Amino acid sequence: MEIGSSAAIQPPGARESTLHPLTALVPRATWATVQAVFWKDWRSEWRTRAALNSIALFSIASPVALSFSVARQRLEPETLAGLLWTVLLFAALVGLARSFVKEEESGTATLLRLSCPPDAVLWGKALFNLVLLVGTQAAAVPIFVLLLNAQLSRAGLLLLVLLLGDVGLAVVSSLLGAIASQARARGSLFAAIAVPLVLPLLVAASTGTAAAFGAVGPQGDFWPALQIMLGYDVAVVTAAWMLFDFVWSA
Amino acid sequence: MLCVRKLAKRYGARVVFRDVNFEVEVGTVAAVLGSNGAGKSTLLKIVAGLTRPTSGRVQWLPTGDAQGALDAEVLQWQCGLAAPDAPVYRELTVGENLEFFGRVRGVELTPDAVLSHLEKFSLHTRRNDLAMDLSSGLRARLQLAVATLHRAPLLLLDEPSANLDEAGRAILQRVVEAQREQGLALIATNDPRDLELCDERIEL
Amino acid sequence: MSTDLMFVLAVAVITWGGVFFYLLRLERLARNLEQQVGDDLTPRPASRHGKGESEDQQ
Amino acid sequence: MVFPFVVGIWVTAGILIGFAVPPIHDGNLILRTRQIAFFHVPMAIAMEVAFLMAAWYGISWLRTRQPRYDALSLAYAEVGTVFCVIATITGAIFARTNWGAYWSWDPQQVGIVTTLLTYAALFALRGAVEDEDKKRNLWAVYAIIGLIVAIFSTMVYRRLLPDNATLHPSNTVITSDALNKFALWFNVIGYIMLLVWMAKLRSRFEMASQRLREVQWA
Repeated sequence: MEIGSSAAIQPPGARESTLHPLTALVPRATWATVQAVFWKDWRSEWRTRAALNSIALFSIASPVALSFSVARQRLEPETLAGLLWTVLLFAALVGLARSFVKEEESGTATLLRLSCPPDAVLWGKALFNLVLLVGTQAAAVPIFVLLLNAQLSRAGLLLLVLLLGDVGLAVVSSLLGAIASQARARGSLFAAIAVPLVLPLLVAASTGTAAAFGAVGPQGDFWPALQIMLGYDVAVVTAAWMLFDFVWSA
Repeated sequence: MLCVRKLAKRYGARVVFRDVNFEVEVGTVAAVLGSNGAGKSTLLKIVAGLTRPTSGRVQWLPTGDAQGALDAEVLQWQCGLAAPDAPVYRELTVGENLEFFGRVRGVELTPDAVLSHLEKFSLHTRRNDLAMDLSSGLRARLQLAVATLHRAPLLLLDEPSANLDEAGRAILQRVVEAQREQGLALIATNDPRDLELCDERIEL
Repeated sequence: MSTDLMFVLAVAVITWGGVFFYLLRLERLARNLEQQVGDDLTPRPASRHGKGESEDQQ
Repeated sequence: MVFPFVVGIWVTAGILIGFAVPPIHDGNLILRTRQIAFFHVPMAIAMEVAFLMAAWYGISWLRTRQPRYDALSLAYAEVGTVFCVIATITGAIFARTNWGAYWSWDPQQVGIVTTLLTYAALFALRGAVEDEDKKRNLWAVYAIIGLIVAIFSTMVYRRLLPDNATLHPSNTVITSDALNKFALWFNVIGYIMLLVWMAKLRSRFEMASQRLREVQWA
């Protein structure tokens, strides 16, 4: 009997010829492998909804809770922006380490390490986290704006800030999720190691969002904030790309 | 030829094993023997490049001499592994698991190819069932199916017959026979029946 | 220089002196420890049993 | 064996010089407790050097996998954290005597708190991983990315806030008269030497304790 699929990499044949070209078989991350990881995470998330539920619950419930406590007050744009990003950050912290933590907890990380190019794991999961963030924010941000009576004077700017912030959050949380998932006390450790690293992003995003909510004066100048966020994203993407192999492999 | 030299592993102060040496030729199936806790699983993980040894080295010598020797990082991609602590994705179906592991290995599988591969493991009727709904014996077969998907020159089986019934053992036997043709296999086991499949013994 | 300033200076010098002599003591301690377990800042010979490539390679 | 004594004499001389130089003017203001500046600023610079070295030895570990580089990385991070705490406290005292409040969320203070949080997380991470090599890998990766973000966050606040937002004198001591400048740089060199001495010492203890574990093993 011949074990192995008909579409396998090598044709069957003499021992020497099947064994020799091994060096060429080190897999590289391709768009197809990144997609494979993404869809795998997407399917299993869709069937369990563990991360989605916690992120969505958090990012939708907190604006509601906030609106109860500050309903009578007229909030400054800067305050609103700070509140929005605090909510979004904590929503990200409860859910984004999930995909790596699940791999380690269920033991599937072993086969994934053995079969999948490391870069594909990183970018597949970063893409998944990005989609998760964008998806939940599509619901949470409008609720926030409505319930807290934010004046949305620059909607395009808000979208841009959200997108830049989400890219940074998704990449950082993938790298740090991979780190935290291999340690004890995974969940709490993830928050502890992620918060200091996303603070610069958070500050820049709040400033940009304040401008989108109509802040004037020095706080209304949003270009420095956008530049910083873009720079941060480029920095973390590069760092993650270069360092992930050391985190993931033995 | 798989060549293991002076291999040692410890976790902190706990020594798993020290000074393990062996060679396994292509076309050979070797049994890794040892009492519980002797480090059989750890040895397989080190050979697969999943765990770094404290000292020593694992090499793949394709022609028997040191020319073209592969180190552990390359060797990792030549392994197929089926182990109780290396499960497949529970939330994916049997077919999706195969497709996923094929795709990340660079093997694009048609639905027919998936089906014909599953038939060899008598899993084709359970193709659309979630892996978490399978019995432990069927899940062991699925792990074998994933491990052999990409024709690994090096097949690593950890306690392969633990949950298998008679039909499953027959499948295992065919897998091992086929592996002789395309490479070599290491089987970590305590089951005397598994020894019948093996040509060599490695005592830990 | 005022008396206050002299006082602060004295405190600073005394504190630093304490730290310095403590560090000197640690230095001696480290040397003793290294002599007992083998000098570890120089790479040890690879021939010793059970010590292999992964920790000794240059 | 000469080096510790050089450090000892140098730092002592640095303290004496710091008390001997004439007062500093920040604009029209005469800075009070200016002697702290000759302690605080070198500490802060030495702290930056320490975190740079921690990341550098982290990279060395990832490239060569020699445990002594990891021990050095750990040592520099630890000593750097101690220096960071000292710089924070002396900075707060200085802020109190000159500007009336220990803490005012000045950009400089936000930066140093972020740095402290980062290194606290780094030590938490090291404590939470069991496998030795894994521990060192994760440590090195986080030390590197932590340094990148720390550099980043020092730039962030300055660019986001208006120019007059910080009270922290940025160039006062450095651009004042030659005597003060000399006193400052003399102390910077002294505390960097102290840093190197302490870190080397700490890494020797780390290596010795590792060796003890191995002796137990063999």
